[in-house]
Amino acid sequence: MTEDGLIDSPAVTFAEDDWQGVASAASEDAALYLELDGWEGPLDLLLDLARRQKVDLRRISILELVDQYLTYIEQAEALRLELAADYLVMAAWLAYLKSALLLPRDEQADPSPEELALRLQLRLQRLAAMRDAAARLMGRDRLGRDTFMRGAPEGLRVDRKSLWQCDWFALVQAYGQVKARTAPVVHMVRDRMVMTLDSALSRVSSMLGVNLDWMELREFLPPHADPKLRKSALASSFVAALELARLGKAEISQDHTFGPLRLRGIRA
Amino acid sequence: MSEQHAVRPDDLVRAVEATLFAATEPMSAEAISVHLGGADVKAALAELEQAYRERGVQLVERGKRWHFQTAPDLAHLLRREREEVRRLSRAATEVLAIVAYHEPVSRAEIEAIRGVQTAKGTLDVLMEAGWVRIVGRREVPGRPVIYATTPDFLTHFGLESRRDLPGIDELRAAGLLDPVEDALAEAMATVGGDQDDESDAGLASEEESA
Amino acid sequence: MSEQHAVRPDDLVRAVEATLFAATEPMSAEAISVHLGGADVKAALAELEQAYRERGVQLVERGKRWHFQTAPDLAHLLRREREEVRRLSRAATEVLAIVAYHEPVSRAEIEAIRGVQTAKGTLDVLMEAGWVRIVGRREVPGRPVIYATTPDFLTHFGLESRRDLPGIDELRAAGLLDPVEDALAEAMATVGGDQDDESDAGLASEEESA
Repeated sequence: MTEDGLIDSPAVTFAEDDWQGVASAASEDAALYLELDGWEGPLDLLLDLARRQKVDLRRISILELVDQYLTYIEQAEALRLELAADYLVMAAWLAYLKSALLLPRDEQADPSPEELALRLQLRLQRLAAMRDAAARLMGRDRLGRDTFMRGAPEGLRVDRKSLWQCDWFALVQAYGQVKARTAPVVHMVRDRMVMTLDSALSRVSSMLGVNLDWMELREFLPPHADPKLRKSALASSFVAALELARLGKAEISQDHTFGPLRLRGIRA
Repeated sequence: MSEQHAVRPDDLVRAVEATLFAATEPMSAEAISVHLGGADVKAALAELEQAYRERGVQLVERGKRWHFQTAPDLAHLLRREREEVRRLSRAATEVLAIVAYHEPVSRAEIEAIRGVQTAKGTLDVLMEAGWVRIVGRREVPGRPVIYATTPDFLTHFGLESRRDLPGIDELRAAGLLDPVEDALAEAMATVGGDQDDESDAGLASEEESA
Repeated sequence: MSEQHAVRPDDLVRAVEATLFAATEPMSAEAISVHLGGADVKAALAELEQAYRERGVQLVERGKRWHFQTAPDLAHLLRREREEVRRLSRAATEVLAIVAYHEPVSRAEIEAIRGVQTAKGTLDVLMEAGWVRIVGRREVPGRPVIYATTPDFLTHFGLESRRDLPGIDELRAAGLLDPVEDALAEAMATVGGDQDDESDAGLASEEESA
């Protein structure tokens, strides 16, 4: 069973109202009794029934309470009212409790029915205490209902005034950055060791001229330790080889993918 | 009225008075002090509270914050047709009371007391009203959020502090703010001691109903 | 406080007091009377006016209608100035530096030097801070206003005169003119995030060429 959290719901009892409203109309009139919406779950119903015993909750008769609850549920079932499951669960539990309480003491299980009954009683006490506390709280002199703050306060205003801060270094640094940012920028390209296509072309074609056999491409590269230059030379020599092949001055052969590339000059 | 009112309160008292009259929200002594350039306003507040005690307007402290409000005994004259106070559902009033008397408290703990699930909307309504807020998480498995009341709650219900909650001392003394488990353990220990006359939990009633 | 305050004003006076306190607008004596069930409130109003005369709050009649207000001599308490220390944005710092190095300088010239548009707000901030002022107009078409630094500027930055600002050569020696990539990136990022500054996307504005 869930509750509604709505404000101003007409079905809802205002806290100041007597919460025992249903109970205080406690005739045996079933129609009045069976307004299940009036309770927020079985514990609420139990508390209402308990209060009808008109004794201190500490002196409440649990057996009587159980009987009342079970009678109530039976009536509801007789009227074929749809009961929320938790009411039925509570009914079953209370029926069990009742039978346990009536059993001879030495046959009692653990936890003892007395403990179960006491637990129920303690819960009812706590709920009742909070219900009373809520009523007393709601009945206090409440601001906006019983007491009022000033209707038209002038209000306090705080005007913020900025105190700007900047220091000498930030100023000078900012100027430096403006100048640096807007100064003409000179782009310098660093000299790199490369073998040009022209030099590769002349080197490869001259070497092809003196050698008649297949030669691997890497044999055309100049001996040099610098790996950057070697890469450059390889790339240039490869392009030179392609160019010579295009001109019909050389043939290229490669046995398998990524295999060594071999070159041979073609005699005209 | 007579001469006695011509006694001019000192300027700090007047300044505190004017500040609180003009303020749209309750103010802590610290906030008043900051507003007045750091003056110590405690004595002035005490003097003002005293000066207004019997008047139609009173200076009250609620949760360490001060504000002027009309005297409660004049409520019948001032109540407006337009009900300005939000009407709370019964569920909401109960949850509010449980939070106030048990804070900080988790939703599961609220539900354990009420015996029903608490709809999400109920706590939302109380938080929207500014009376309840989330104050952290309980360091247990699942780390549930825990709720407590706010200074606005105290202001609205005219409570100087939580100690002024109606009946809180009695409830605490009676153990009614302790968890059921604690009370049960204690009660069972007692019952174990003298079972005969103390078993009002159910057996005393046996004869009654039988 | 003393006994005199323990004298409880009579209930009609208290009712009038509370009614006026809670009212959202000034009320005529007749309106108060109607509110309080027809009582004659004239004497009560006079008594209240007297009682509050020396307090921080006063009851005043304006155009036949009554209301409470804070005492005029305390009106200054209702508005309080709070000074907030704020750091100049990077954009404003740059503009300030350009004004200092190049004064007197027009906004178009500042923009030409910075390479970005300069929002009006940036110069306003510098004038609000008291470091830059308008010193005249340049006698060119459009007669743009020209800006220069103030004596306060020198004072704030601890300079005897503008000649104390380091020259270009000194800036270079200090490494402040190095075209640092990340200094630029940082500058651009700042410009982008600066509220009081411009769209760096706009870059050199039309004014530059104008």
